[in-house]
Amino acid sequence: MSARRRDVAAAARAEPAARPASRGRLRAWREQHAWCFAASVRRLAERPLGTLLTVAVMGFALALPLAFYLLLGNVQRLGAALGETQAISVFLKADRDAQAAQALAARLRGRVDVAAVALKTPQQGLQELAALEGFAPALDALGSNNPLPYVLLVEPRPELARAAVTTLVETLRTLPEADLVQDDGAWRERLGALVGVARRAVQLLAVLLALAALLVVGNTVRLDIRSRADEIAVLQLVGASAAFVRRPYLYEGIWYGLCSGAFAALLVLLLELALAGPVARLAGSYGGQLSFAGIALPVLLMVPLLAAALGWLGARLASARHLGATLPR
Amino acid sequence: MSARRRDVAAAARAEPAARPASRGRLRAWREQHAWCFAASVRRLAERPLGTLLTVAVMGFALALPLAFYLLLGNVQRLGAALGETQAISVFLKADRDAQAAQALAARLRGRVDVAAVALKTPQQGLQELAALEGFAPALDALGSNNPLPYVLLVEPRPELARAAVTTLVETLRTLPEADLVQDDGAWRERLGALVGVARRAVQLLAVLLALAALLVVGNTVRLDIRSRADEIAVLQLVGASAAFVRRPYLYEGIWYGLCSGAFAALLVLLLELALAGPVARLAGSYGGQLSFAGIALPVLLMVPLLAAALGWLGARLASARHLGATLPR
Amino acid sequence: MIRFDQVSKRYATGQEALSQLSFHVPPGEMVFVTGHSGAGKSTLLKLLALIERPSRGAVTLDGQNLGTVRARGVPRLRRKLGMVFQDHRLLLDRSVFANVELPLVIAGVPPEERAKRVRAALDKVGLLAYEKQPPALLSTGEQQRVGIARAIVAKPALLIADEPTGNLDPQLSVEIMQLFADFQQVGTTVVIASHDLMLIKRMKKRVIVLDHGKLIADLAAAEVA
Amino acid sequence: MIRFDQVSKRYATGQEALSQLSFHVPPGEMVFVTGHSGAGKSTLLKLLALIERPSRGAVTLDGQNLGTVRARGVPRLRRKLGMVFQDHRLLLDRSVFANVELPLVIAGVPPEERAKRVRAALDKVGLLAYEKQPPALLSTGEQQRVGIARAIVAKPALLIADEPTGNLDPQLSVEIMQLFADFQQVGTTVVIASHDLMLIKRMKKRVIVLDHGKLIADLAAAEVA
Ligand SMILES: Nc1ncnc2c1ncn2[C@@H]1O[C@H](COP(=O)(O)OP(=O)(O)OP(=O)(O)O)[C@@H](O)[C@H]1O
Ligand SMILES: Nc1ncnc2c1ncn2[C@@H]1O[C@H](COP(=O)(O)OP(=O)(O)OP(=O)(O)O)[C@@H](O)[C@H]1O
Ligand SMILES: [Mg+2]
Ligand SMILES: [Mg+2]
Repeated sequence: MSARRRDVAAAARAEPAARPASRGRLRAWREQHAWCFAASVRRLAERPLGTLLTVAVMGFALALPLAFYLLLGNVQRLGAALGETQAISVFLKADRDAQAAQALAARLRGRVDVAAVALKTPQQGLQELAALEGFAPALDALGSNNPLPYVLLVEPRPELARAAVTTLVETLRTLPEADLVQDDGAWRERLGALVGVARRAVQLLAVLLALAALLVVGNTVRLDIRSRADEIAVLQLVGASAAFVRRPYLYEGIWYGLCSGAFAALLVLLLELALAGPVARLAGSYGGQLSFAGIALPVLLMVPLLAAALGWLGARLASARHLGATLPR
Repeated sequence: MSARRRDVAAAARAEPAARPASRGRLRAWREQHAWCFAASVRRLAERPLGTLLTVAVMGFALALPLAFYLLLGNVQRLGAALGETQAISVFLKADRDAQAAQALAARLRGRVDVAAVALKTPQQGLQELAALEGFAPALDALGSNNPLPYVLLVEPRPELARAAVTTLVETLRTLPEADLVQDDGAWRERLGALVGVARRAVQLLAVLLALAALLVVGNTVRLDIRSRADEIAVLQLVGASAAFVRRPYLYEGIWYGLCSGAFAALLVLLLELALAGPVARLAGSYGGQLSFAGIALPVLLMVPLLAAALGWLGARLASARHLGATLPR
Repeated sequence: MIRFDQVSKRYATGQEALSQLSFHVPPGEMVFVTGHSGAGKSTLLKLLALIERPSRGAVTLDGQNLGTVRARGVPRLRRKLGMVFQDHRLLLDRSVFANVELPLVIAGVPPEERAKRVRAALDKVGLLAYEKQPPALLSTGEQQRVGIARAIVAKPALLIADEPTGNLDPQLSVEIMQLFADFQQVGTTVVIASHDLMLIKRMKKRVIVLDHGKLIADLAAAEVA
Repeated sequence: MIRFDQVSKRYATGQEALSQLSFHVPPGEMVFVTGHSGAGKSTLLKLLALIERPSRGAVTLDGQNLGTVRARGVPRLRRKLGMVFQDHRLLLDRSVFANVELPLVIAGVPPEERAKRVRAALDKVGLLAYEKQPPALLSTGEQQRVGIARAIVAKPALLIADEPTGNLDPQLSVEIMQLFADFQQVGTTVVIASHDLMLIKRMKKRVIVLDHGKLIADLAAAEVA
């Protein structure tokens, strides 16, 4: 025991009811925190099965929004990949040759509302058709007699509003070289609706699940506080402040959050592994265009921290409500 | 008080420690059940907020597998719709005319391993190509100069094994009329892989969620038993049998299950309503081919009953484990 | 009715709460068990209700060796006796009435009969006015009396009371002891643990004295001065 | 130190537990509160620790009117006094040592100092050998003494004890009362509720007698026969 500590002890003995000296305040605060910290760890360790159960329930609740985040992320990547076909197709009249096509392309590139113009020769068009299964033999029959025209793929500036794009399409329709101008709007509308459904469903489920996760922590801490009503009353009767009584539950919430966050991250990793097989097969059958993106490691590492914050919040809400009930009137 | 009841009462008073007469057994059993039933209802009603919280947590856990069931059902319907293209395409040589094609179709219909044969004329083929957006103007350019051959769509008997279908394809390839025989295996493989991914993901999530629902009930009852350890000890000390002590918790589990099952059914109905809008738009853009199927009402009505059974099971498991701990050695 | 045969009880902590205890209580007798704090009085009573089991020796109740009663048989045994616990052991969120009614519900007695008997028991301990209150709102002595009412309501053949007057004033203590004596009058066997020597002397019943788990005196009613 | 001024307490049930109580206890005095079961002894002590608040009248403690203490101020007030509860109020899943240590932890005393003072308090109630056991494994009398050790460990200026010897044998009761008297010797104010008239007479201290919530006698130490 250091000399200074002995002084404090002596002072405490001489005037036991007095509050600790201001130098000693920090120490008192530290002592109390150490006690509450130990109390929270001991409680969880005392009933390992119950703790595991709670962590499992909360972990599942947290893993589900993550699983959806994973799926939504991939749906969006797929949507983005499909959405790249933003171009307006301008089919030139059959009698226009390569030179005329290139001249028109150069002219269009000069427009302020056009980002890029690509040229598709009749050969490329035929190859594209051939790539579509079922048409190859039919087109083989055409031999060198290629009936396809030149096509210009005009990409409007991405910042253009929908109305401006429509105007651009109308302008292109007036070109003398153009046989037919096709805006891929129908495709985009269809895709937009699909992504809309998926996004709406996922958002709805994610909100439900985030709520469920908070409910699980809050409910567990609530039931824990209820089952420890006697203990809480004892602490309050021997003069513990509200903060002191609450602290073990807050620590507990943080522990639950940390553990179940880690558990959720693990579950999501397992899900990724489980999906890796079928996705590889799928990617194979699409010629490798579609690859499955896992959740980034930094995001996954954030999960336990965020879950701990969630646990703290749940515990705080539950304790605010249920400790109040046992406080002296 | 009936005369008979008075007899029983008198007997009970005369020999208080004796077990009730065998006639009275059923009544005793009924009395006990009534007490436990009332006890379980009173407990839940005493803390409405806590009960609501538990029901909400459990309801969400039950609603999620239902939501997936809903989505999976629709994915499968979509898959079935796409999977109808089971036919093998036989492209005839360019010089064969309608008569030759029909003769071959009739011959093929006679085979035991063929279910049906459809004939696609060059005109129909051209219309199909034209329906694919982006190709219409190109094919317009062909005019009446249609280069497409006749195509026979041969549908193998559905009961045929994969190997037998391959044999059929090989046999068709040896036909002198056939230019090229295409088995839609690649399409089917692609679709199979896609449905495989979806199904695997949904099954995984469904298993996790079913587990989570059981965990929630079990955990709630476990914590409830823990918070009532004193009460349980009192009941055991005054001679209550294990069944009597357990009964209010089983009733409680059933109540939790019933309420949260009803809540889950309601949530799923809300989800269907929320999705109705975007799905209608999507269906519109596909020309109404794809309609969203809700969960059948009888299934939805089964949910609270099944949830009650789940609640009973969870309560039974939890009480088996945790009531044992407070029983006399 | 009760026979202890070389009974010892050593708790898991290594504490020897009872050692080599032997005595016999015939049916219809009233016995006091006394001794210092921690002498083993409560342990002795707990062996009778199978709350604890002896480490060595045999306890016989009503001709039945309690060592042969399995866990499933414990509830039926407990229904045969009424026990007053040192720490009351009431359901704090139920009414006084519901607490006292409990043994009758477990025995399957019909409601009208239950109500009559519960009120009679509450009247005997002077708490009829409190029947609708939860025990949490009663004074400690009142709670103790609720426990006594619950023990006697089913009119058991054996009454066991652990410190039933620890929280009662002297006058009320005498009344409650008289209540137990009345039960003995109608043939009930009564075993009471108490440290209130003045009261025990006054009752003039058999007294068993424990000291650190050993039986150091067994005074017949006539010997009690 | 303590002043009751026309204090009445009516519980939510309508029960008038205390009516028009007025008395004054100077610092360093030792007072017994006695009366029948349900007389209002515990209620009186609960007003001092702000476990209950009076319906009418004012309680003044150490010059402070307790009516002015808000909920946030209650813990600090309670840290100034040591209280023995009629129902012990121990943490059943912690060791005896941890229970007695509790007030020191809350006051922020460092661990070595805590250990020394806890052992000294346990020694005074004769339970040093049990420091590692949880109170659930102790006899009721031993639990009561743990509660006493916890009340005295922080050496408070005011000691309040509700029936501290209800579960103790006569000899131990005298020793515990002597312990309280020792605290009075060094200047602590002591208020004890008890129904043990023999013991109270023997201690020769001031006695306040309650009957159905009314103060019917206030005997100075010299008047106690
Ligand atoms: N469950 C237990 N585990 C370990 N030791 C125990 C247990 N119960 C009691 N003891 C110990 O056994 C001894 C006898 O306890 P018991 O409760 O029988 O005493 P008692 O005579 O009833 O005392 P009191 O008058 O204080 O109630 C005590 O020293 C106590 O510490
Ligand atoms: N929280 C409460 N709510 C309602 N009534 C109460 C409450 N606490 C006590 N009472 C009633 O107030 C009266 C006085 O109770 P109190 O606990 O002060 O008595 P006491 O003198 O300590 O009795 P005992 O010696 O039995 O402990 C009793 O009749 C009791 O029923
Ligand atoms: Mg005892
Ligand atoms: Mg009292």
